[in-house]
Amino acid sequence: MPAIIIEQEKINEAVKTIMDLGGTGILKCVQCGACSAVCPGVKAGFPLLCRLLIKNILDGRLEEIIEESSSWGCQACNRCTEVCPQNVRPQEVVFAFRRYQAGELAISTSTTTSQMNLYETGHAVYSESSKELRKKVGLPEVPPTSVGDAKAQKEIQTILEQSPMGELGLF
Amino acid sequence: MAKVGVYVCHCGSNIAGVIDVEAVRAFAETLPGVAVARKDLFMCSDSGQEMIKQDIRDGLVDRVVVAACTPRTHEPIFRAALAAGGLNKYLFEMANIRDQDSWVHAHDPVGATEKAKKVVASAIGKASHLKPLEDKFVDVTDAALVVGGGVGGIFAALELANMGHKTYLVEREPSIGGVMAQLDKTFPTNDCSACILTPVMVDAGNHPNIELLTYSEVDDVEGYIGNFTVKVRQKQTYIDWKKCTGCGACAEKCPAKTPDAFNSGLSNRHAAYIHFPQAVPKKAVIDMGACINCAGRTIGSEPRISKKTGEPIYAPCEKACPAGAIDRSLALDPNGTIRELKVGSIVVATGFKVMEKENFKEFAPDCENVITALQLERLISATGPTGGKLLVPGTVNKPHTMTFVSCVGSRDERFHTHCSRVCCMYMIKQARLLKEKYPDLSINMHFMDVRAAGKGYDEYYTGARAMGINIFRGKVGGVEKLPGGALRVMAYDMEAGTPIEYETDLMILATAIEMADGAKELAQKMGLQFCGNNFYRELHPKLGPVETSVRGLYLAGCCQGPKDIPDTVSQAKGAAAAAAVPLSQGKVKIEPILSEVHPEKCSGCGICVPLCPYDAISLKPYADRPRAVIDMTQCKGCGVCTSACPSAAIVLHGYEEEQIYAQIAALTA
Amino acid sequence: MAEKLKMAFLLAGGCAGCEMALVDLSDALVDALEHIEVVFWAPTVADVKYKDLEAMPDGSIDLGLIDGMIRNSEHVHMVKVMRAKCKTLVAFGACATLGGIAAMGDMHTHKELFDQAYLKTFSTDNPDGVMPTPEYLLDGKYDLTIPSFTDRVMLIDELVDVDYYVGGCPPHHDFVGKLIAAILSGNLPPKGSWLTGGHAVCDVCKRNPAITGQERMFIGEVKRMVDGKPDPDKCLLQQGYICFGPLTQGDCGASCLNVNIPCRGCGGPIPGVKDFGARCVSAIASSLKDIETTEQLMEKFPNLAKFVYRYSYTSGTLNKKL
Amino acid sequence: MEFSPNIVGFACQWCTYAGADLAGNLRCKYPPTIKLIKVPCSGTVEPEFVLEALARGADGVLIGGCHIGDCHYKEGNHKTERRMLLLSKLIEDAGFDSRRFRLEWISGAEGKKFAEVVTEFTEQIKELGPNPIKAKGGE
Amino acid sequence: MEKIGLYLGCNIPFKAPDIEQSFRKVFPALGVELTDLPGAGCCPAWGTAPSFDLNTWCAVSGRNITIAEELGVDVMTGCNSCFGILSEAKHFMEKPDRKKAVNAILGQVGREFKGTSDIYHASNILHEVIGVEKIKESLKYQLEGLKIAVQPGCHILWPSDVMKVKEKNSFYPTHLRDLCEALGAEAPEYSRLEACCGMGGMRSTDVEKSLGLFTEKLRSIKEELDPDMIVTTCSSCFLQFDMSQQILKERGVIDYEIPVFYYTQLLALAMGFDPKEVAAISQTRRDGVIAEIQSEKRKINEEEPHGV
Repeated sequence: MPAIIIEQEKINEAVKTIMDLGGTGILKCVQCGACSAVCPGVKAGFPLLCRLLIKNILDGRLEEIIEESSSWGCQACNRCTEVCPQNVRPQEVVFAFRRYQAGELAISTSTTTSQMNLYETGHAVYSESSKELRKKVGLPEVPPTSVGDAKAQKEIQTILEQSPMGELGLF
Repeated sequence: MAKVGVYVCHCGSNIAGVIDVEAVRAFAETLPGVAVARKDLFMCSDSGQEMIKQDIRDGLVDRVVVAACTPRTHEPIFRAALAAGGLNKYLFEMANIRDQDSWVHAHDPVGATEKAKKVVASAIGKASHLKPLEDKFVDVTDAALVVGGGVGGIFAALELANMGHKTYLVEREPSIGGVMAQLDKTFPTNDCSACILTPVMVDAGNHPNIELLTYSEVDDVEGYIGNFTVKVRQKQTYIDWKKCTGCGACAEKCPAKTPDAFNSGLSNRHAAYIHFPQAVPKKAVIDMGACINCAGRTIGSEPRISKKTGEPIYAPCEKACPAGAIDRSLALDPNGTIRELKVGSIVVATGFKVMEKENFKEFAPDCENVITALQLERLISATGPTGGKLLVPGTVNKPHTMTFVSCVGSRDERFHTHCSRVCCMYMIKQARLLKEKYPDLSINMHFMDVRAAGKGYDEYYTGARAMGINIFRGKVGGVEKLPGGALRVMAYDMEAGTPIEYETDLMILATAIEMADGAKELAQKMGLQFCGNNFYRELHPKLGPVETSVRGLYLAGCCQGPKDIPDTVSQAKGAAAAAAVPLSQGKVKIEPILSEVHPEKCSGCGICVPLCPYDAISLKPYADRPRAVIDMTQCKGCGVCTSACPSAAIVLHGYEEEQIYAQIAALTA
Repeated sequence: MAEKLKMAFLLAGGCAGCEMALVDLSDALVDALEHIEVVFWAPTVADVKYKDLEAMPDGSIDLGLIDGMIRNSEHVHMVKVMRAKCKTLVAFGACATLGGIAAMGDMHTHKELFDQAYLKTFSTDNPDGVMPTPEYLLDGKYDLTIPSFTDRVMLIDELVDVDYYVGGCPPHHDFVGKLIAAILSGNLPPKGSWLTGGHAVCDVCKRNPAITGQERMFIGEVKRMVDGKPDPDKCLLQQGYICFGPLTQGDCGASCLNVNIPCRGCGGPIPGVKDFGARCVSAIASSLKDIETTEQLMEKFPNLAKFVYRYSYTSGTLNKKL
Repeated sequence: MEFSPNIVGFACQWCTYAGADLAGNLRCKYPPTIKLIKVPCSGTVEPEFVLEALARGADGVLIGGCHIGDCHYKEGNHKTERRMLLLSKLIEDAGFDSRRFRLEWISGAEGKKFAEVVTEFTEQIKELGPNPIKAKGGE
Repeated sequence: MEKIGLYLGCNIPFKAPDIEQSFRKVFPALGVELTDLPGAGCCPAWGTAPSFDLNTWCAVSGRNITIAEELGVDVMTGCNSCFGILSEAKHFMEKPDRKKAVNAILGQVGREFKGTSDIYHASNILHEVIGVEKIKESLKYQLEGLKIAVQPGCHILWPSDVMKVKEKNSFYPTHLRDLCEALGAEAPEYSRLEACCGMGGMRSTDVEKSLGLFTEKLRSIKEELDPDMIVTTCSSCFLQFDMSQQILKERGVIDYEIPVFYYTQLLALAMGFDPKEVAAISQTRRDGVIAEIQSEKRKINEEEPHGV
């Protein structure tokens, strides 16, 4: 395995990037590993979550791990946050890293699909077949949500278009 | 007009590396009243001090300002220099341009220099208005009080007593001994804790200069160094200790039960009980909270008369006592009695407590097979509830696998940020003892990192590895309860970077050391202060580790911060030596930074009287009118009366109004 | 018999209450007139014009008393004239020495004051919103002027040197009598002093716990005068009725306390106290039992500054709303 | 030039003054705006001192005392708390934004807190701008 | 009558509308009036805005919450993820800076987040507002003798500091067990009770890893309890348990299948509502157990019948 080369500039930049994106607790981490001990993602086999992800960032290795899919295996269960003795809120770091990845479009196609669904209907998960199902259980075909509400969709679209997500050209 | 000498210190590069010392000196020279302004590499050095003395002897200066570090450490040094030069030592003022300037403003040298000028000007302003003051001396009561009868308190008391000072040792439990008495063995020597502690306890109990006041608590402390008046509440024992022989017959017959705190709640004791078998003094008490008043014998009631025999019916404890020490007919005061002690110095050694497992939700605190390390200590002790056999509480079986978890509540923002310092070592001790006794037992230890700084400690730790104890770096994140009482540990292997999951029979939590119950209340009674992590604050972390900000009050043991037995004993002996100083001198100096009433300005309104926290102020006739007067020996110079006096008749020497106005003027110039 | 002492009295911005205190001397004043010649007493008592005073030679008057504060350009002018004409000048009464009641106006801006006076009050009928203008041309030919407001209320000694100070709103006539006698006898302290007994109202108050043999205790409940009826024998402060007796020069003989009214500080602070209100806050807050009582005080006296600076705002450290 | 506030601090020698020293030991950075006047207890501080500092043009005044319950003189800080509650009202009535005046409990162990308080107070005063008395040319 | 805003999210109205229907039946019958939140959209799901930009996340969540604020009601979600997302977003917006920034975005669509509506999960309302006693009283069938494995799911447990209603110990949750026991059933602890089912981002990122986690959890349930059914209050967990058992079966990993219900479906059945409306869509076969639940022998004798 190649040695990690420590460069202060890279470390500073990595930490700042993650903190700016919401992983504000990262510098408090003492690498005790309690987060990873309870993380379902780590257990399932996504190595770069919680402690190891934080360690990589603290080593300045943002670019090196940009294609890493582990972060997208995070269940957002926040169990790490509950056990962290330093109030790092590791999940926020994972999500900050995701945002870093997303900003570079290092995302999967399924992720892209959800964004487009959200933009078009206001729902990340939607299928036409739902109409049948709803009818079957005695509900109106269209629920009283944004899916059948043009004004609501416009609002959601306005929010998304102006956001950094809009700038990525996902919609 | 005052002739102020200003001396600016470089403090090597500590100050000069940031602040333009010459600019500050030159600026000081321009200020009114300044006679000379000089600078030196180290003002506190002999040559620096000599510079001041020479200027005084030459008649150049009659007020001195040193711009250097903090007066909290260096004021006494320079005051001594003034005295040596022949000037009243209170004609001195310090400008703090290191701790509160160069060290914190290194990023802004220009701003730091400007600030230094202002701070120096402020000191000059104050110095110009300083007045000479004289130290005062009062006699000392040659007796000491030690609060807390754990190993620290015992040693502090023995040292003081051996130096020939009458010493009172106050302990709130019925026996001295503290937490050390609960321990099985001690690291890194594996000495039996009771074997080394018991003789010392007996020494303390028999020493002619020591008076044990067990089952007692400090109610109130008044006075000052050399002359404290302490009220000690001796709690009600409900057993006449003059008669009690400690035979334990009452406890044997008592039917009432309550969790035994000495066994960390792992077993029960009776309401009538002796604290533990090696107790000193070996006396029984009745815990009224647990007593069920057998035969309707509430305290102070007459016994019922048996219809059958016509004889009075006594409670079992009364009947059992061969010494006749229990008489429930007596209307004993549940509040006990108050003893007033006069002492010259006080050592506080109130110890600590460990956190209970209930605080730690991720470790299944409701599961019987999760216990604290102190509970394990009782579980493996020959005097413990199982006679020293390791049995899993929930199953009463010998465990196959056990797990130690470190840093439970320590180094954790949710609880305590401090390291409890002893957990790594006592867990290793426990693991080693168990591995020796049960070689087949699989022992897994989980540390954030192992802290084994101490003589022989690291060898003790590496030896544990060699014994086949599994040691993992990484914190345990949680535990799942399996049917049948076993536990599934969710841990992490920091080196491998992977989670660890396995089943265990017994889980030991090394819970944090925290301040003892009642420590806060005691602090308020004594004027002690706390550090950020709720231990008593010492005067200085390095130079005053046993002293406190209250003169005459000294600290020993874990009340000042977590420590092991050798460190506690060392500190106790140090505290005893410090506490003996005023007692040996016979007199103590009182600094004249005290408040004084100008009787001719006082209007006798009496606003100040209830204000004084030390009851130092009273109204006495002066030219036939009631006027306030302050008792110099009671006053501690807080100035709370000065700032409240509606007639501006009270002056706080050393902090007079015109001095402070001069500082304000300088800082806003 | 020696020549009569020449005296002048000027009322600057005030209510003429201080002149009433002088008149209250009654017979004593008449007796004093044997030794005194009043050369000027305007605009209240004697028909002497400003220009008459201006015409007198400088230093020709032995003693001048000024009551009232400096509030407008006319006061500024006349105070300067008085200083020039009088050998000894006394600032007389709370307004002249401390700022007095009117100084509380300086807790507001001029605009707030004028709006209140000329537009907002219930009885004002001013549909065109006419405001006083210092210079006004009537019918295009008559040049009319009225004095203009000063930036804030000023004390006499802010404008000219003052030789002696006398507090009180008004000064108690007994004390004034003693004062006149002292002046006549020439038995006076160094210039710049307050002419005062030097002790607080408490020292002359018969309710003072120290005198009645009681211990002063912390105040457990703050009361206003509308809250029940105070015990006429016990210290009002002790009963919770906030009283400034401990802070105020007691040359009044505790007159208010004698009729069951708490002291409000007209005598001004004891010499040596820099700021009456701030010292008051310190003394009173220290005497309250706890923070809850302090909050109670703030509730009961919502306008705290006007309460503690009733007579002394201008003499205080911060004396003008910025 | 950027406005750098001048803050006068009154610091209890047992807590805040010690805390400021500790900030030095820990090399905590904060702006050189505050200059401390050491007093035995926050209860020593006369409200008149605070007014005097403001009247002389200080942009901010800080009083630092021990946490309630931790007073070296038992309850001096209780008195401070009550006095300063009232004083803050007087300051407001005098036309000052009472945010220029602060009472903070900073223990001798809270070096970091001292630095944070000063930094934050400095920022706040920067927002408020210079003492209006100075703007008037002083009195 | 208590009134609360029913926040539907995505999974429930589009994939399991029988759960929606069970809400609409059960809550009014228990005295809680449901108000629709017209125009509410996605919470937004973890993989969408939260993975891109914090303020956008808060704005989309905030928009949903403002609909409830305008109606003056609190929000009730049926999906754990929606609950977690909305609770966290609200927590973020408690910081004035964040609130200001988000309101700057919301202002452009004519909305303002005030923070006046709280976020609850359906199980919070059942456990804390309605309470087990009232549930017991409303039953038409009792479930005695049936054994339930509960699945509370993750997002209702952590991070507990952002939630209004908290479990006494979030690592050993009891609320859902209490609710199941209120029906007369047995709902014992099992070792992986709090463990993750593997749904969510993990499943869309790597199905095999997700199934690995799921298998472990399912084994703990089967081996330790061998229950008659699995009951959850998370729509994502519901989908995982419902879909993935089939996959494991097809692969021969398991040779059994445990029926899965959302809690309010089971409650609706016990209250006598029509299974064709409230428990009609699933991959696991539930007919047997539904028939068992609504069998004559389980009927509670009472004078007046409930519901329908």
